[in-house]
Amino acid sequence: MTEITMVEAVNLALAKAMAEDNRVLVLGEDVAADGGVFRATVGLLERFGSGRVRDTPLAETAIAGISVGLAAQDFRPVAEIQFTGFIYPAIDQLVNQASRLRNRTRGRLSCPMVLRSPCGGGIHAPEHHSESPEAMFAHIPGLRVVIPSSPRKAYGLLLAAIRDPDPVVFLEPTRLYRASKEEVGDDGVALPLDRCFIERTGTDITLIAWGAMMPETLAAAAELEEGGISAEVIDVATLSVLDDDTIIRSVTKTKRCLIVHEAARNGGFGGEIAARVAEACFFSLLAPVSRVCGYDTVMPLAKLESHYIPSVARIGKAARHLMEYA
Amino acid sequence: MTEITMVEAVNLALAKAMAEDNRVLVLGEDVAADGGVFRATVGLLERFGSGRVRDTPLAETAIAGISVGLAAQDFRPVAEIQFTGFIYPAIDQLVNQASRLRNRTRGRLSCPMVLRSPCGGGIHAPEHHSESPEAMFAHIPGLRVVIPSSPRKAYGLLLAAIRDPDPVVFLEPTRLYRASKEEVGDDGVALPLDRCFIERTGTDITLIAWGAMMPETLAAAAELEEGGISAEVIDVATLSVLDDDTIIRSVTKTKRCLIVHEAARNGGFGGEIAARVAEACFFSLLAPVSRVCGYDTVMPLAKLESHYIPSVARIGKAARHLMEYA
Amino acid sequence: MLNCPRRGLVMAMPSDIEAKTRATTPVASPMPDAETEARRFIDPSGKLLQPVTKAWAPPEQLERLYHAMVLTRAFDEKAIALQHTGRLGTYPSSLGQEAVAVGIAAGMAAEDILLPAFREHGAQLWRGVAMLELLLYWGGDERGSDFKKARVDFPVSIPVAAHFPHAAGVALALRLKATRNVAVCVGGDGATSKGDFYEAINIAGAWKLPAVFVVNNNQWAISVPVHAQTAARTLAQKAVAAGIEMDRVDGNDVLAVLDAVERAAARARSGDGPTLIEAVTYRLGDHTTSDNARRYRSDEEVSRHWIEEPIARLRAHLTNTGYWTKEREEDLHSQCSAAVEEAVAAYLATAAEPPSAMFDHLFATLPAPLKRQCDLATAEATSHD
Amino acid sequence: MLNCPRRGLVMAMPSDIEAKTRATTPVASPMPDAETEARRFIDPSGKLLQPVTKAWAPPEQLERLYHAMVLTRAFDEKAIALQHTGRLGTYPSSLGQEAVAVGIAAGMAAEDILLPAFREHGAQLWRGVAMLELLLYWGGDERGSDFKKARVDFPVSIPVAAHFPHAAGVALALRLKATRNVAVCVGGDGATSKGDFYEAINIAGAWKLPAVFVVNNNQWAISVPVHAQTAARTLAQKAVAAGIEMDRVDGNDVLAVLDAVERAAARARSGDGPTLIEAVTYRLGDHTTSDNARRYRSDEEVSRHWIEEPIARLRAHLTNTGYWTKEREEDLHSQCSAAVEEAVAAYLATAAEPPSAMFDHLFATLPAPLKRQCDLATAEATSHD
Ligand SMILES: Cc1ncc(C[n+]2csc(CCOP(=O)(O)OP(=O)(O)O)c2C)c(N)n1
Ligand SMILES: Cc1ncc(C[n+]2csc(CCOP(=O)(O)OP(=O)(O)O)c2C)c(N)n1
Ligand SMILES: [Mg+2]
Ligand SMILES: [Mg+2]
Repeated sequence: MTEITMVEAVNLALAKAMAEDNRVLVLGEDVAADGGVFRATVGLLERFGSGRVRDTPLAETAIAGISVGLAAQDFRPVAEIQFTGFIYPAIDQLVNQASRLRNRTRGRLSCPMVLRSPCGGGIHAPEHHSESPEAMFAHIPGLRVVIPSSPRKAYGLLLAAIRDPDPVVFLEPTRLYRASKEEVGDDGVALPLDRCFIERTGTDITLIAWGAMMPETLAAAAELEEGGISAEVIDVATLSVLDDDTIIRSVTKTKRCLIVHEAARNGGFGGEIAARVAEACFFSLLAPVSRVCGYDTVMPLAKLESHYIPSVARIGKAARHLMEYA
Repeated sequence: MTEITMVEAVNLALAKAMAEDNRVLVLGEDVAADGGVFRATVGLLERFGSGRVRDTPLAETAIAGISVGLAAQDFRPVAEIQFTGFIYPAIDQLVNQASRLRNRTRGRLSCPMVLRSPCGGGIHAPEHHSESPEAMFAHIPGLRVVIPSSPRKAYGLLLAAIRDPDPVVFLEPTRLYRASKEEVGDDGVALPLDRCFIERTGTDITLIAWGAMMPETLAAAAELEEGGISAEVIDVATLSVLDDDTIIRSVTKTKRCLIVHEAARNGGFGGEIAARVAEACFFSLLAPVSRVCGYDTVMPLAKLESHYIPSVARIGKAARHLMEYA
Repeated sequence: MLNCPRRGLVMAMPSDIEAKTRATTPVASPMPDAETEARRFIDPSGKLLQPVTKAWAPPEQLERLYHAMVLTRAFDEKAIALQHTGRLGTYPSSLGQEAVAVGIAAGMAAEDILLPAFREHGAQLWRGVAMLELLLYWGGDERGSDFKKARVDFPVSIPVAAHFPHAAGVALALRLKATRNVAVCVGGDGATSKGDFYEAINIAGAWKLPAVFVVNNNQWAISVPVHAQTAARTLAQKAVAAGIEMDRVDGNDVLAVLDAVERAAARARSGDGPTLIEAVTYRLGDHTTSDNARRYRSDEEVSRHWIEEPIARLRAHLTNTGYWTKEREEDLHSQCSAAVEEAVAAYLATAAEPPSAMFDHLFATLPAPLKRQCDLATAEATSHD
Repeated sequence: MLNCPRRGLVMAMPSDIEAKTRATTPVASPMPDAETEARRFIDPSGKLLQPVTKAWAPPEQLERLYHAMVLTRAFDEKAIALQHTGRLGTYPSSLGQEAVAVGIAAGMAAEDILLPAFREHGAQLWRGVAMLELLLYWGGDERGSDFKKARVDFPVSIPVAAHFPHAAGVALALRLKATRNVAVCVGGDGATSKGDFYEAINIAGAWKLPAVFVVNNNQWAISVPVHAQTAARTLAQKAVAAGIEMDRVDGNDVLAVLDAVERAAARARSGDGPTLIEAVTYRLGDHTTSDNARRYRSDEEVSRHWIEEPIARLRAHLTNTGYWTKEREEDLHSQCSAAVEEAVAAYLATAAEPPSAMFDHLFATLPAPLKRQCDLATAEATSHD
């Protein structure tokens, strides 16, 4: 087993899924000859041929819509939207079509498709290349929303998403694509889509994050430990359908909860988690459930993005503030 | 002053805005000759002419996009999306364009447009005609989201939205269009977009709702009063930018909070409000902040929709449950 | 000015060149008028203008088409009546457009896949969708889209044109499965203004997919007439943007529609790619039961189009040939209304699903947190009913 | 089979009819080959093929165009160098496509409004956008879109084709204001696959708006060649779907581009509606500085297209006419690089905005709750810097 990056893990999972099930197809802009602008699909064309690995014309609505058609015909399309900033034209297909096909036909047709898309900021990308709209997708009933935070998670969760009989939006934080390496066994073992992952156990406070905010959150936890604060860290991973049991169990134990995400705070998915935790842990909480998020303004261009994205310092400070209660 | 319905109030506000400012234009599908499928724009074509009242081809992305172009040129487009179920193709223009134009040009261009759209269920409409996606819009920085709950609110808030120098999504609950009448003076007086409205004062619990859930929520409050429970009722009206001060002041006083909305609970805007209230009122709350919402499933077709939409009974029961605390 | 040879290599004068350029600049609608005329087999008086293909020439075959159109109209009438008496939801009648729907379905093979808009009741019925199912759907019950036959056809698409990309996806699937089947997708004239329509036909063209796109040009999109939708002289010519085949037929002539679909499907089956068919017809009724078309069009215009309507036309032809009789006509009508009444009775006798049905088909397996909501919904219903 | 007159009114036999139908069924690409050829004024060797309009014929005028293209290329080269050394963000070079950008801008009136994609640096510079502003934008600073000149031009559109509807809106505004100005919108070949592109040109056609849509067909959309985008033989013919005028020009010939834009703008000004112009050129460089085009196309293909590139061509022409000299060429280059260096120096000397700038232009007036966040952002920045 060699150490690989997250984007390599995505590639490995795609190859594995295509090898094990010939209904799995890969489509999107520049996914074939080019191997994807992030190289996530490199080698797939050569290995699986142009029937199963397809460059689409530049049309995101159609990419999602074609996937619905393929999925209804029992294929397993894994479509790529080149950046999450360009996924918005596909939302209509996700809300009105993909997420509802099974329900509206009472199970006669279904929609086992995956829409992969690189998300988030921090790589000094151009305008519209640093979006974090996961909350929009998490609000769509019938759709699963998954965000990996490491090579191993990317591999296992993507396999699970592809094998899942229902539609999944799979958001891959670009900041993590090559941020670190990890040993990933190409064993075809999926990770579950129905639970959150406890990344670090602790007793004083629960830090909840996902995707690209995991490294900062874990770093903050390490720093807090130096200050004598024991933080439990949860990687939500599957935002929807949310495993609030794991979260609530943790906060019931630690009695404090801080949620971290990069997306704008207002209407972000942190609000949903905070609401559930505050309700379920009402009698355990020693401090208010708090959030460290992107500000409620447009994600700035590169020069200011570091001020927008929650930093280790901001997370640490917020956590220490919560420790001052009771 | 005669009593008018909410849809008549919308029409009155449109006419007033067009009469006072010739930069105001109305466009959308069937808004001109037909006067709108709900008659919201009836008479405007005759009064203001085909230059300012325009039937568009059937293209929601373009309806939003054209409005951006018009607004950047200093017009005040008020575009209609015929039903909120068809607004999704316009989301790209809202997220990437309308809400950002001022920011991305550092104020050089701006986008004073209004996108009106009939929303919500309860009128036994066909599939895709009963959507409540306000949470998606509320998460978009730079965009205001307004939902009226009565003829007077519709008149005053729509005038404010049209006069506002920035983009506004204005969602009109179809269930309320003709549900009741109210005296509305055509005085051109706008209602503020920066505050929530206290519809009823009370001391035991704060009920928070908006749009089509206001009648049910007020009915629940009346029922609770009979049972000796004094409920304060807040109509949020402007979801974004949210006036949480009014909400927090109320809950600090009543010490209990129940949020009601028709949209699916998971990722709904109730989560955001609950999170803010639970954090800000941590030391006042006697009971957990709770929510009565649509279920996390697809809005059903007519035969089951009454089971989906929160009822007076569900609201009352949840409120009484909160009264059992402390 | 023609004698001004000094300007270097210029062989002609500016004015000449300008004239030439004007001449060679392709104009908006490249089709000569003759070609914008819609193809037809039977004219409004019932006169046959072209021979019918062998398969459809026998009068029994024509009768099948006639029967299907009459049944569709009978169903429509009843559905409107049910809506008016509060027993059905908003309903889009297909009055006057029966030939488009029936022609499409009759031109398809059983194994082809239909992706209808919302006005192709006649096509759905031909394909085996039950009248009971149609009533359930338009009555607000999702079970109406769980077709017992036509199991892989798509349900109706209320969002205009959103199903066009599905058709491209289905067509790609059919190709990848190495079948010879095709996807047949139907939209209105209004649908041709929407981005997903173009994205879909363009991709289908780029990939030479076995898809047939049919535009039911009934000349109105609610209150917007087709000439306000587009400056294109025909809707068929939208195909040029996608580089695909086009056809334009009289949509009040069921034979013309089915012929166009058969030809397009044959091309698609043999790998020659997609076709866009424009079927020119007229919406004789209101847009739906919620609409009042008198607000935006004249009675005179509507009357004028009654002359062209498809059922009278085929009846005239069948009568002219001596095959059809008044007796048969009456039989057919009682047969159709009996079938409709039977379906209506079954519909009215169908109880709504329990609230838990809201969750039954959300996911293949309902996740635990949603199971709790489902139980809650059931409990609420019991406690407040 | 021709003598088979029994079949009622049939005048010709099935096979005949079929052949006829085939002949009259309009085919996908209705333009004869002659018309798919792109118009040009100057060929790759610099030979003038048609006389230039009076306004542009004087060598000083041609020099202006030449200057603008050389400056654009100098700017591009420097921008790439800055990116390679970490001092600029991802940058899309316009190498080889300078004639499209400069031709578009030169064909516009100052009061017209430009809605560019992201590869029209040359057009923006001509319109008065400062090199400093371009550098700020591509360096990650929003102030780069706060043009001091060209105040009502649109900023670049990174989301492909999303600005086409804006152009329709701007054009409608210009019409409603009773000006004679036009909106000029530019997109790539890839943009012609996107729904908003079609929706916009269709509406512009339906409303006869004063808009000019230009497609920079540089034959690649990142790694996807134009023949994989669409089965349409030309991109100009997309206009047929919208019923609007089309034109197709050699995009390596700045005179052809500007002529097409001038004609289209003139038509638009006089109320004759929009035009879709396809300018056929080639992307000689990588898609952006993040791309490596060798992964998907051959060096040989690229070399082949260097022969057609627009700057050498105009230089050859200017040299042929005796106007241009080696000295002037050298002067021009030093002038351009001085201008570029000056802008770069100003760019590198520009400090980033404070974090509070994230909030300054979110709304006309910052709502109180956001004011609190703004203060927080400022405080955070001070405490951790
Ligand atoms: C995307 C979308 N926008 C708006 C509507 C509302 N609507 C329903 S039908 C219709 C007109 C459709 O016209 P056309 O495509 O010509 O079909 P027809 O109704 O004439 O059969 C409109 C605007 C919709 N269903 N979908
Ligand atoms: C809607 C959208 N999808 C995807 C992208 C990513 N992307 C940036 S440029 C590009 C290719 C554009 O090709 P073309 O329109 O031909 O313009 P060119 O780059 O050749 O100038 C893509 C796919 C984008 N910017 N916008
Ligand atoms: Mg129609
Ligand atoms: Mg290109």
